[in-house]
Amino acid sequence: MEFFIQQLLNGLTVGSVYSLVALGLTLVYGILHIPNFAHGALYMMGGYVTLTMMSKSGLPYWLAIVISMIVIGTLGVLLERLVFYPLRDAPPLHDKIAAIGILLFLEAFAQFVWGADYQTMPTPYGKVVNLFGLTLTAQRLLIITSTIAIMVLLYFFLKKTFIGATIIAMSQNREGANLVGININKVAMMTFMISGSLAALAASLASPINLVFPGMGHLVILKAFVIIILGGMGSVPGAIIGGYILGFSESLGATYISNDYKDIIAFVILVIILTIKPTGLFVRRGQS
Amino acid sequence: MLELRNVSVQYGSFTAVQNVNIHVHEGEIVVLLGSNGAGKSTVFRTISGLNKLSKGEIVFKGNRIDRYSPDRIVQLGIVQCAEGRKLFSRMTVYENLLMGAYIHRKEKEKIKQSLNHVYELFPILKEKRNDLAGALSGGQQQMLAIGRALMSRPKLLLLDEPSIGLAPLIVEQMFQIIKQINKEGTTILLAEQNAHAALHIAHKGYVFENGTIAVQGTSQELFANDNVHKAYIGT
Amino acid sequence: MIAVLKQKKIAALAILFALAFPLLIPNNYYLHMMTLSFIWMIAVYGLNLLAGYTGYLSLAHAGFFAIGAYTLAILTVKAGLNFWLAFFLSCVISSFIGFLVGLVALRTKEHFFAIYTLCVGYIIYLVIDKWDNLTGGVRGFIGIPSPANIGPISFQTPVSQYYLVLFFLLLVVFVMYRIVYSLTGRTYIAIRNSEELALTIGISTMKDKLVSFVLSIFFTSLAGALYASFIRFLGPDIGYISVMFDLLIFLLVGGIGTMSGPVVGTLLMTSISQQLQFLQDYRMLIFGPILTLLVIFYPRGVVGGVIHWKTKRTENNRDSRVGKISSHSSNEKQVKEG
Amino acid sequence: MLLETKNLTKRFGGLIAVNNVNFSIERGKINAIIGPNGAGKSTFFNLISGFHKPTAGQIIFKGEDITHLPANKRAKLGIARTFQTTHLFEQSTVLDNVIIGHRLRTSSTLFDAIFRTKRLKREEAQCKEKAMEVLEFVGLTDAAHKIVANISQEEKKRAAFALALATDPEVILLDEPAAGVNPDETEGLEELIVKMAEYGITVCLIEHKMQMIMKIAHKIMVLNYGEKIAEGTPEEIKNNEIVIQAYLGGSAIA
Repeated sequence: MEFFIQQLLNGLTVGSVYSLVALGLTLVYGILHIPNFAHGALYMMGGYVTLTMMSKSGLPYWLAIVISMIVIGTLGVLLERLVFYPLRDAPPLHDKIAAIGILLFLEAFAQFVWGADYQTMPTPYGKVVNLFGLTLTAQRLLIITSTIAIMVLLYFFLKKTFIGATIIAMSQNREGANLVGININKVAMMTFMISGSLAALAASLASPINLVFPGMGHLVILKAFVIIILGGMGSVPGAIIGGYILGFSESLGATYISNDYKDIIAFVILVIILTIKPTGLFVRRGQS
Repeated sequence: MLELRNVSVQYGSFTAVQNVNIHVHEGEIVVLLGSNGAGKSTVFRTISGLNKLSKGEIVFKGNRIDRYSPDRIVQLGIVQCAEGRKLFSRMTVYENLLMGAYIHRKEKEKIKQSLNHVYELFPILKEKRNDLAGALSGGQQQMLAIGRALMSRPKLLLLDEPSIGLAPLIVEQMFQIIKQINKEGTTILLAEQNAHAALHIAHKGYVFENGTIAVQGTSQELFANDNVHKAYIGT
Repeated sequence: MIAVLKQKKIAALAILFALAFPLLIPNNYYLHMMTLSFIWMIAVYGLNLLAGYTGYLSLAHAGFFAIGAYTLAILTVKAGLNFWLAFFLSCVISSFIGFLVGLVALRTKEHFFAIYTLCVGYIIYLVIDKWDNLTGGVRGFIGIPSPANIGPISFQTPVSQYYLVLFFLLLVVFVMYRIVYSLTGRTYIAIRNSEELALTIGISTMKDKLVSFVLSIFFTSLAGALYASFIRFLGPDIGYISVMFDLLIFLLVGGIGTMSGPVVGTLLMTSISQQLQFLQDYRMLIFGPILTLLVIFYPRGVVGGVIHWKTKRTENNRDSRVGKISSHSSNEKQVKEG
Repeated sequence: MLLETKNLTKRFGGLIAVNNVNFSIERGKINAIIGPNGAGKSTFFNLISGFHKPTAGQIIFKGEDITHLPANKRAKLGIARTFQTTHLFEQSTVLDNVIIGHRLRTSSTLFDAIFRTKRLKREEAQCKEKAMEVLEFVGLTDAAHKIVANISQEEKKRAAFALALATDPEVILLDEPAAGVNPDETEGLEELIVKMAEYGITVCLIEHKMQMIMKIAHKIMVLNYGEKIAEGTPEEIKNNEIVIQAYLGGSAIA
């Protein structure tokens, strides 16, 4: 039983990271209806920026994370302005390919600047904590708590503030939003800002447990896609719930099936979903 | 108040609207008549800045607005209640109305007043304020769309086919409400296929045909015009 | 008609040049690069059939390229099969796997299809990487034989290998040509245009999509098998996403949905790569932005652009000619419309 | 009768789009479906052509139950349709667009394409011939080699008709054939629709332009809120009180 709960906690950790990444992806999808294949590259860049801030500038962990969130958020905004905005009326094939181009560039860029090696990220929260008879590192606890905190913040932002509500409004009806006087370009930029920051945060939180390397975004982005297909493309709660479902499935799968194949679980889920429902689960009517 | 001068709009190689002149004075109800695809919606979209014009100019209160973005045009006081309603279907009625007041978002008291005003005009919206917009009936959605447009306190309200898809009783109600909105001081530009009902409340009208204005005149003149009668009222 | 004749002339010239290339430039290095380009072209044609004509952007094709290559390697080295039998089987096996994937994948559309195939591609890469008993994993797979002799013809020299690959390329182009300009090709284009409309005119879209998907994978895995026997060493990287992106870039630069786009795009991009060799692993620093800029500013690609320009010109000519002959009636019509 | 629906019902979630509709399309006639926007006309069309699966009820075509057949098989049986907005391939010629319409009557496969068999050549000629034939029928022979993007809206409508006709249909479903077309051009389309019926093709259409319907339809069904509220000849419909109230609007009574 204790072992089982331990696994649940692991699932919660992994799921938190997945949810953060999927949240950014789903927000952008909701606004622009494009699957941003470059989102994983933003995640990777987020890891590197935090790491660099800590190692080169000697900044403390938290400050480094904040800077990284700002930098990657701005990078997201740039992508929106320079790439996705000019492609807003292009056929659907185009923005996907453009996103792939960005992904290639950012990966090559990371490799060029930081090298291809795997790097570790130090954390001030390395010690082991005992909680109700369970052992876990403080870093894991941090991931869970800060993710939940961010999600609560995001919820209040989207639900309780005018500015946040514009994102929801625009994802439900772009022209409708424009016609009540919302500047949709600003909203799109803001969404990319949030999306990028969330990716940077996720990477910075996860990196002390995993590692930092140019390809670190690949698996994460693929899984984030599975999550938003699971939770409904464009749905915010769906991304959170989907993220945790995948996190739990993986940590349980790693224990009870095989650790080597835990990464396959996400794809098995995807195959099952799309076999049953080719348009993904929870597709809602009336979404334009 | 609003003037369209020689406006043409092009979709690719297709000219949707050609050389259109429209003049709306303060306090009027002006109706654009014409069948599906005659160019009425295109004119509306162009006034709102959703489409760019290829020729001509649009002047509102002495300023050229044809290069403005849609949100800026809303801020000037031109608000459109578009065809297809364009509601936020997974937000509640209340949230939809609130978004309508987006440009006044910092003035809480003003929002409250507008909200009460809209609830007075459409009591059903108050009753259903916590329902999702997507769950409303067609008529209620149309009311919500108009209510949302009113929340921004427009000087000029563009109504694109408010009677579309409504039961006859509600159509009549709708036109009464439009009249009332106008009496309270909002200038209205209306696009309609339901010529009969629209001409009853309008001061003057323009008849669209194939992207151009075929006939124009006061409501009485249009009523008396045989061609208009035949083509758009159908008896 | 004149345009078609002109096209045929250009094609004939290109083939002549390809045939004469080893004589014109007797340099083993260039020969090697040319052979490799031909292999990529075959793979790009595979992608083009699906993405360009049927309208489904698959991101799993590098995976199938790798399956073709590894199957050949395993069948020849581990199973000891006759080379040509193994060669044939590797294409068939890849196509069969493609068939199974297609059954699920083709039920999805647009974003879902792209995401799904991206995931399939990644699974293929993971399996190759992890299953080291069979594939050699990260250490790679060595000792793959070159193509076996066919009768008196041996394929040990670079020149003979060049002609072998050229033969397959021409075969693929020929088959592509036949398909595209047939009722089958028209069916694919109808599906790309609008699947809904295709259904209402009685096209069994699922069946046609599946055939085009499997055939497209057949071509790509054929390229993979050729690659294995030409390079004779394989690493899991050939199934990696970056290879997928190479194929995409080649196709896009040349012109997606055009007959000669894959040739033009591949030649152009591989020769640019040659110039940028000093960049090595960082060539994506240049290629990534090229891909993005291309999609934004010139999505038709080189060949697509030329075709567009030509049709516009002939259309204009036709209009002015028609205008002269029947200017009266067209004037009348204009009056009516105005 | 050629096609018949029995208690046809379609629900989307809680919304009933089509409610218990019994309707028959009479052979060789022009059958029209009218009703206010949102009355369920398009859903009804989608049910007949196989794009939606009915929640309940049956669709019978020439005595055969086709309720569960997919759209492409219905097309083979002889049910063709057009869409409100034309889905033509804009970058290709009119002729090239229409040729594919006869594909369903051919049987050549990938094998035939690769080896360019006699069958393929024969069938290609057959498709081309059919395309020219239907283009002539709809009056687009002169525009056959024009790029679709450069022809007028009305010509596009005609091209869409031609594409549907190329499938050799027994019944053709026209979804708002005259939408977005000028009054004088509408007359041309009217003539074309009448010509189709005279030629022996059964027509069923949805349309908003009442004048046109009243002029050419032999039989009209009126839908309102998903239910059939009336059925009859144009004369009968014109004088039906329920219809006047529901469709022509309150103002018509006054």
